[in-house]
Amino acid sequence: MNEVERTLEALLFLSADPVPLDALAEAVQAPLHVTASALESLRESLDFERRGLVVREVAGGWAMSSHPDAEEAARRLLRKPRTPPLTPAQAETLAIVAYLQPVSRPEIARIRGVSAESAAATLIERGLIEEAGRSRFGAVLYRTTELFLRLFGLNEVGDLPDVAEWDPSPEVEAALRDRLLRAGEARAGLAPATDSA
Amino acid sequence: MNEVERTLEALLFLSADPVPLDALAEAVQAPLHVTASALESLRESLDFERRGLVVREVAGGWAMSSHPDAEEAARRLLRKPRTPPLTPAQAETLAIVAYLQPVSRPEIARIRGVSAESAAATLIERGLIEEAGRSRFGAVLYRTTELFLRLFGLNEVGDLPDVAEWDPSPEVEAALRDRLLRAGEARAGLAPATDSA
Amino acid sequence: MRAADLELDLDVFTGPFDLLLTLVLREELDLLEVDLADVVLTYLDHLEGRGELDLEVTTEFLVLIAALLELKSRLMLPREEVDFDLELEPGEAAEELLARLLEAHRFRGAASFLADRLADEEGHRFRSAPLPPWLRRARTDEAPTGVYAPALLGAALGGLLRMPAPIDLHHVTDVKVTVSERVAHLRALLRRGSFDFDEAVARADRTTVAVTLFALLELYKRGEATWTQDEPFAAITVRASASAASEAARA
Repeated sequence: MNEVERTLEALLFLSADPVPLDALAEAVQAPLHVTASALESLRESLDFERRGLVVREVAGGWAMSSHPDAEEAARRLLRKPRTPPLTPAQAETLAIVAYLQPVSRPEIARIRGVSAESAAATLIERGLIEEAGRSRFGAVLYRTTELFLRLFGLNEVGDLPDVAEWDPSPEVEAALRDRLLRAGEARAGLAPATDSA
Repeated sequence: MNEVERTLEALLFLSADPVPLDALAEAVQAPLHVTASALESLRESLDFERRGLVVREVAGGWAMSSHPDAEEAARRLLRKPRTPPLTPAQAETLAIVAYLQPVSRPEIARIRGVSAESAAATLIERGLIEEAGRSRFGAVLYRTTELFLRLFGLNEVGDLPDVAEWDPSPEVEAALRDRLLRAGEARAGLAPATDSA
Repeated sequence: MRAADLELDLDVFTGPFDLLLTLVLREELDLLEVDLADVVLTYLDHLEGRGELDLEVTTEFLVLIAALLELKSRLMLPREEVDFDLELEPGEAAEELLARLLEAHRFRGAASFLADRLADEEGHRFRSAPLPPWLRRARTDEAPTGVYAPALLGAALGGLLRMPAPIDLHHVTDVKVTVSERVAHLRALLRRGSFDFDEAVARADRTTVAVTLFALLELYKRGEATWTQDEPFAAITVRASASAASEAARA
């Protein structure tokens, strides 16, 4: 495979959308006709060698995609929820949403003592939590999803385990939400860390 | 190229993240050892045919990327500047997290002698480090991410060179210690040692 | 500009700040002779000249200058002091400084390795394209059930309910002497018109000496006292200031 072809292969691999011929020619610094014939021979060689990738000219330019023959395997690999172990930040964020839902993002951040932005984004992306309207102050509220229940093997949110089992100071009498907020503020150094309740 | 290899090529093309061997084997419905050797021969054929793509084992899985030779053209096409290089503060913070993980922010600040707050925030934003639970004092701990491994071409954190590699030589260290101690003692001897005040 | 590059022009040294640090650590320059206030003034001039504040560099400067001040103050302390066990001996201080220098050295090396490695690896670009539509959304009914244990959530919440331990202050000594006590003590002595500062702190411990000094400064601020000292380390004579004295006379 010559220099222009391999560079074009790399460029098409990196581009999410079809790339116009002239943009490719400019990037590989070759004349248009050289670029066009290199693309053609790249397309043929992928086909001839029965590779897993396909290069095609579509509306708007050239694009690379996976070969249709690999569709079944791709479905097996990708079309199931990704369930890597939850990071501590994700577990904390998800626990707050699960037990206090609906709960706003600022409230989650107050309880955790650090921002929950990226953890919440990942949980949304994986379909474990979703937006549930806005609080009266305009903050986005979150709740857990059907997928959450399924992945945790629960019938309903009420089946979540009783926190008492993990409660470090069960003698304290106050609503879960208040106690979480108080501990969060103490961690953030906003309040004296004494057990005032 | 055989059926398993071309399917694997298609799967790696589709996957944004490195895919563990067992997930690939399950998707192509082939035994682990068949999958492993197909990946190996895919890797070799891409290399041998001087193609624009590279298949490697990084971050605990297999991943496809563009060939570094195409970097210049990629930069022209994508008009994306290089990923910004690490500032010295970010590099130091990242090094401390990479070697001592999980490590808390106060600990990082102690080693660097300066606050690590903004460097850590940038590294989190760039996805290179993430939270890893809390210390017993409630401080957030950090660790490196899979993206870190991927961007640095490492299969696991254990692949990093021994940090002792950058220790000053024992002679330099001994000389430094000796001078520091003598400086301290000499000064102490010279200082007015009266206790009448 | 890094703080280390700050150009200095002092009585005993001319050159960049980091060279000063090196020379001090190698004992080729006597830290006791270095006027650290001049270093700070040079830096302030530099900041003024720039007109903007680079927090990273300023922090670096503060750390360096604080380390030097700490070292210098330790060097000035009499070594025989035994009743003052809060602080490290100069030797221990140097050991601690050395340990920090070595650790920082190690991680600076690792940092430059990582920065180079990132630059080398940059040519390997990964694809960041969304999945084709037919693969994009997993259906809930295809999801495996019970992948995660609900206990994970309970445990996470339990961790968040834990109050952090109160900060341990037992290593901080109790303040046994207050500025107002020492102010009263000095005022009593001032009634004689003047006194020697050594007299005011005779047999006092170091903390009391320091607090007495604060009290003296307070009296100066209020215009009640002033002092003279003929040469460094000579006796300090404290006397009621003129205005205070005249007021006392009127009273």
